[in-house]
Amino acid sequence: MTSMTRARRAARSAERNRDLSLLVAVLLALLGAALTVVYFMALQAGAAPRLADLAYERLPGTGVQNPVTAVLLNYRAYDTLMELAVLLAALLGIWSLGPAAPGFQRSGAVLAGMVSWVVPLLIVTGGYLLWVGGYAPGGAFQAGALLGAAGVIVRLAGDPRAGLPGEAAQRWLLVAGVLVFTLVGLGLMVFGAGFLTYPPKIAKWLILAIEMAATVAIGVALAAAYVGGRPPGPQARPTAEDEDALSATEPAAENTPAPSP
Amino acid sequence: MLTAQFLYGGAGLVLFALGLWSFLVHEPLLRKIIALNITGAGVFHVLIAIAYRGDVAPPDPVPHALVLTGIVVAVSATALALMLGARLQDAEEEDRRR
Amino acid sequence: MSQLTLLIVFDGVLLVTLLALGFAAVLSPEPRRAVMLFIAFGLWLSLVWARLKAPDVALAEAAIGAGLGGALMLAAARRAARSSARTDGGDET
Amino acid sequence: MSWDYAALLPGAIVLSSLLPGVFIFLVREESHTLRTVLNLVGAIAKLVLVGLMIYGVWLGQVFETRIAIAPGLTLVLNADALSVLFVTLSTVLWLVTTVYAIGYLEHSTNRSRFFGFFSLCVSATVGIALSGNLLTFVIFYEILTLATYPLVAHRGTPEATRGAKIYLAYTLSGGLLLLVGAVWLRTLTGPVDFVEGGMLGGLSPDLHGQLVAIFAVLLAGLGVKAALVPLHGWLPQSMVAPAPVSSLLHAVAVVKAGAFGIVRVVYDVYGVTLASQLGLLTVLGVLASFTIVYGSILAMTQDGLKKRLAYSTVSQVSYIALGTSLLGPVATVGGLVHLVHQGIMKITLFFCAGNYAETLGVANVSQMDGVGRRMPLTTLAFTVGALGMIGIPPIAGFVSKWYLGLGGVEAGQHWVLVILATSTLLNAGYFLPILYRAWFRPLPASWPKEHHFHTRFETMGALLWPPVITAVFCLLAGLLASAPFSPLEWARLIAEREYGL
Amino acid sequence: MTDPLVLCIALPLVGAMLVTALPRWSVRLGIVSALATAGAAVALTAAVWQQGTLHLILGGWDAQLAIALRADGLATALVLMANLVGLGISVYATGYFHDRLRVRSFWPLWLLLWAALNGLFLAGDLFNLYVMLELLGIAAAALGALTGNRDAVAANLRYLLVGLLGSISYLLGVALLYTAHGTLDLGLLAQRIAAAPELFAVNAAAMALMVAGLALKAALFPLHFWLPPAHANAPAPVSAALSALVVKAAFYLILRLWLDLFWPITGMAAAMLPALLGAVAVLWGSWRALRAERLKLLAAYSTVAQIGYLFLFLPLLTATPPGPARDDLLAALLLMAVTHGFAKAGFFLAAGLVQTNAGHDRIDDLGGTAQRLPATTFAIALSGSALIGLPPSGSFIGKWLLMQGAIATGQWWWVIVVTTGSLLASAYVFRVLSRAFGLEPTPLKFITDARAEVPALTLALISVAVLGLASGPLWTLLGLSAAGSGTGGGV
Repeated sequence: MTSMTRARRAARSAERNRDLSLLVAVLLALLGAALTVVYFMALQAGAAPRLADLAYERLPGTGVQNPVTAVLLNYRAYDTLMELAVLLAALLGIWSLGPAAPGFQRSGAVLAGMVSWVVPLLIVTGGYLLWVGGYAPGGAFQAGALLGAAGVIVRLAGDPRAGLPGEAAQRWLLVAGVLVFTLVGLGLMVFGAGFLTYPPKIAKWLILAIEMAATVAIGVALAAAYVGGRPPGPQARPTAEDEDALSATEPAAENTPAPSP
Repeated sequence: MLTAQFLYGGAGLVLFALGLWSFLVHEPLLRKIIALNITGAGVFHVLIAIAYRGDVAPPDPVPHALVLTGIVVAVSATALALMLGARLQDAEEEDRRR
Repeated sequence: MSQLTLLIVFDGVLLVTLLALGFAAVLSPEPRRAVMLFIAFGLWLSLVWARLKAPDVALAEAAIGAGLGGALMLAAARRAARSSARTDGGDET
Repeated sequence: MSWDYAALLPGAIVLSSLLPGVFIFLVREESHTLRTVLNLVGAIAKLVLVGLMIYGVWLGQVFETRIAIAPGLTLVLNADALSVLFVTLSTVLWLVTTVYAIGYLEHSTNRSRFFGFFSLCVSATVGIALSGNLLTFVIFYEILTLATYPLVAHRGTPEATRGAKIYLAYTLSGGLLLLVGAVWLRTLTGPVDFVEGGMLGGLSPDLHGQLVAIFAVLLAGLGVKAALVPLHGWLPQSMVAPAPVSSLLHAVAVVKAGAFGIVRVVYDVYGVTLASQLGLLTVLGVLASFTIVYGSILAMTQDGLKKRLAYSTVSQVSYIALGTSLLGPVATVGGLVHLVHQGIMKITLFFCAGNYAETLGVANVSQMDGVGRRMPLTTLAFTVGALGMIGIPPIAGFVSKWYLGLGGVEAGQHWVLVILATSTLLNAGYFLPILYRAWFRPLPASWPKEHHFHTRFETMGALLWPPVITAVFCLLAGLLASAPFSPLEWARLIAEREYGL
Repeated sequence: MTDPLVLCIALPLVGAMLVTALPRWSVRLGIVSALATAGAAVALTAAVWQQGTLHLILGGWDAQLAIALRADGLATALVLMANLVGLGISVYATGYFHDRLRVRSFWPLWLLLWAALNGLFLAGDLFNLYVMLELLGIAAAALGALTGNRDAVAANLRYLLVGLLGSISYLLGVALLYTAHGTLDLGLLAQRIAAAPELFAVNAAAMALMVAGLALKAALFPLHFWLPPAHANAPAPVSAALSALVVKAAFYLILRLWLDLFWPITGMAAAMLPALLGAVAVLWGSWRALRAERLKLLAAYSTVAQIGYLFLFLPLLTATPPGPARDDLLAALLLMAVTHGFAKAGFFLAAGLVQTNAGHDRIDDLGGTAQRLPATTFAIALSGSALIGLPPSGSFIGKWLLMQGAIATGQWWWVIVVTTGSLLASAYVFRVLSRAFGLEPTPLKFITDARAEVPALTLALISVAVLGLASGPLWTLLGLSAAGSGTGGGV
């Protein structure tokens, strides 16, 4: 009987939900239509070349030939720096939630066999994309993504650490992107060029250095995000139970005799 | 060129509204996250559309860079949200076991 | 003229497919299926962006948005499926 | 901003109790001596500074401290004749009350907190007294509320908590109304400085409607603290506080702050002429008269001694408002002098009530049979205060009533005499039975809760001498009413200035 | 050559990297970074004080192509507030977290959050603001979930999703503006919007998208639903940062867009809507705070109300012609925001102490804290009176000027909202304090804990004494004429 009432209630609430979602759909359709009209007006506003011409005009002084890379690592390098920080923040957030779940069962021979040639291929392609990013499609993000993908495959193949090094090394690799980026920027500022203002002569090499660090950081961060928790290491507590017991008592348990419940 | 911009951009707006709708009406976390990603993709699509300047002129690289940044931001947020969801699931299961 | 028409048809197919994938991903209640559709949507999106002369972004979307984002979501879907199986079992006993 | 002596003195008077107060918070509970020293140093320093200021004002010096707290919003502390009157009253009584409180709280807990807020409280009161504009007044008025709250709640019992809550609800609402009125007025006139003779006289008649409304808001705000009926409900409830706090609330600080505010608004903001033109004085007079009679009637029905005194305060403080509401310098003198006289008389009565409670455990009128023989000095002081309240010459209260009556006649408002007569009869009705019991009824077999102090007097010295001293003040204020620097002479000086005589 | 503008952002960023890489040293490195960052903020304030608005185009490119940093009075005042509060939170945190893993999780995220805050306040570019918003939102949600318990994780997951939605809406607005005007630089965009009245619909739509997205992050009623659980369940130092700073950052951005970018197109009707919602927020937030069972939940609802006050200024600013009166309003708005920052941080830190020492924060069972935790209770009282707006707190002056503006522009109904809100605020603050004087022993022993109490007290004191008695410098910092709408007011 209870299951019947539950079912009836569920049905009724589903009905209500359907009405609600229909209403929301109608409203959003109106919003979409209005936005489309506005978008059309915006397109016709005559701002047409926008920043495109200027971006191409200044390209020779950026140290790279790929205009997108120029925007990412020169014109708007500051955005990219903060974006690396976003990725890092997300990963640190993931780590703060507890240790990684144990890996999957060791996969079959097919996957293992695949790993042995796919992973090197991904890494080499990543390196290639990083290198060509200066003048053709590619760059740190794409390269980093491939490194990350390599990590995912390694983890799928049964390595719980996704091929990443120990926690201490991992931490340094993770911060490499932002750290190199910021230090280059600050160094330029100290030497009088201004924060993230590359002198055209060495721009290419500075950008390459930043991109290399960023590639590693992105790759490690993405792979570590896929691992999904703090890497098991010597400092970390071994089991999930410990962690939960800990979180349940904070902050009440700190240095006071807990009163009776 | 304007037609293409409008057409593709309009599709982006449709995706935006679609994702928003799904975010508002669907309860499960995974669906909400997919919805958010589609909403974001819609906005990115608008940016890519306005960067397009026809077959002859090269596209505006600035929106491209913005979208690249946006993609990384989106995947970071997705990863964190999914892990928070997983932690929540664990906690709920624990509560139920008690 | 015919070339233009062809182009418009081409664009139309691209966009309609994109929107269809988007709708399908959003409307699918089954997690694993939804994620698969989302990955397909992301890959198709990168195709569209390549058409719009944005190869850098297309690469990134394919690798990061569809690829890694999809992988993360798949893992989550798997976890959700496992957990729901467990709780269902718990309810029955 | 010139930092010379004249510009520093008003600020220094406020700080002379504020700084010791801050340090007292940090004093450990056991350091009784250090705390007492800090208390007394602050109280005496303030007295000396006020003495210097009175001398300076008498010589015609101008004292003014100005601090810009924001562009256009300036904290002004200055000394005009009216502020000197109130500042002197509160400073002298604070010293006496501090001595009394040190004795009263001898063995209680949390004394550092108590005396810290006690000092803050008197700092706020002198701040109110010295305020040179409405903004400053509002600021100190609110600080006074905050500083007295922990004092009322001090004991921590459920009744104390409840009383403090009621007190706070009333006074914070009142403060908010005052704030709204002050802001509203400011949008019409710019900064509202207190100017003898008023500062709104030049305003266009179109604004008179708004001025009436603003007066109503301000009066409602001030009336809460001044315990005008029907805004008096907090006063009896806050009787749960320790006796020194009651003294402070009733005689020195809170109630006085409200009455003083009404005086300020009528004389130095609106100007008595404009206030009379707008018909505001009539409203105030009616309210005050009603409060006087109503408070007295309720006082008669109370058996608790402190409650009876509380309702007596409700009634007596409205004499000040009544004096303010009558157009004419004589009534003004009556109202202003009562500000002082009511203070010293009522504080005497509260000290005595505290003594009865502490020494004998007597808290109700019905238990007071024969206390005169057990505690003659205290009861003598009580008698002086009570007779003064009734208005028996030559005690201070008589002077106030005399001038109020004369002022009523001068203003052509003869009904004032009726009010005064009624009130006097009622006063006698609730005080004389107490005196009769105290002096003429036989001693009971035992007292409800008797304490024996190791002293040759009827009670501890720190409890005994403060009421005796203030009782002497009551007599002196009456006997030497026409001596220079007496409250009466000073009130006359203020009245002359307000009416431009 | 070093530029404090850059250092304010770069120093916490480098600090975050170091504490991430060297987790063993996280407390020491974290405190050093906090001190250095706060120092940079002070240096920035000094520079703006002397030179006026600072402007820096990064990368040495044309203004439109590159990203600009900009520090005007408004931004600088908020940066200074955020960094002083941040320093207080940092010192407090050294004593608050004891578990090693939690320490290591806290510091890098907290420094990243700090960098995002400074970056957001100082940004002069719409897309850069988007990135900062995301960094802020992700770091904030991660920090909020740090306790790992179910409620905290659930609340902060919701916060993260809602924040993402807000950011996406904001980004669509940015995309529309870029489409129509071809630039992302705030200054240039402001000129182009002013010069193109025919694009009203586009600008208005962009504004609606951006402001709605940000209002979600600023928890403007009825978009506040995510805030109370998220802020109430976070660890105390994080709650302080979230309530005092993060929400404020979203509001700052709304204000920035409203005043700098969309001023030509915002009429009275546009200003009235957020103000009405703000008014409801004041009443509803205060009411819920009054009904809250837990101290931290009370503080969180109070944030909803306090944010509401800030929105009341919009129609007043719209209705007041440029001049001293409008300058006063602007300064009062800033003063209220800054005061709330200090006061709410102090309140949450003190509430955290109560929670740690008493073992819970149920208001009804908190009798006697005045005896056992005197300094903490005093901090609650001080910051509480700043929340009410009692003198001499900064919010007293803020409310004074707010009411003055309301009466002067004939919008007297806001006065009713402000007074009712203040009464409700007194009720909820004194509901806590009246328990504090009770005789029950809570906690069981007398406690003083200088490292944790000093920051709480200092922040509370700043909100009351410093901001209330010497707020003049804010006007100078904003570069406004010292107003004094009348005679004899000024010095």
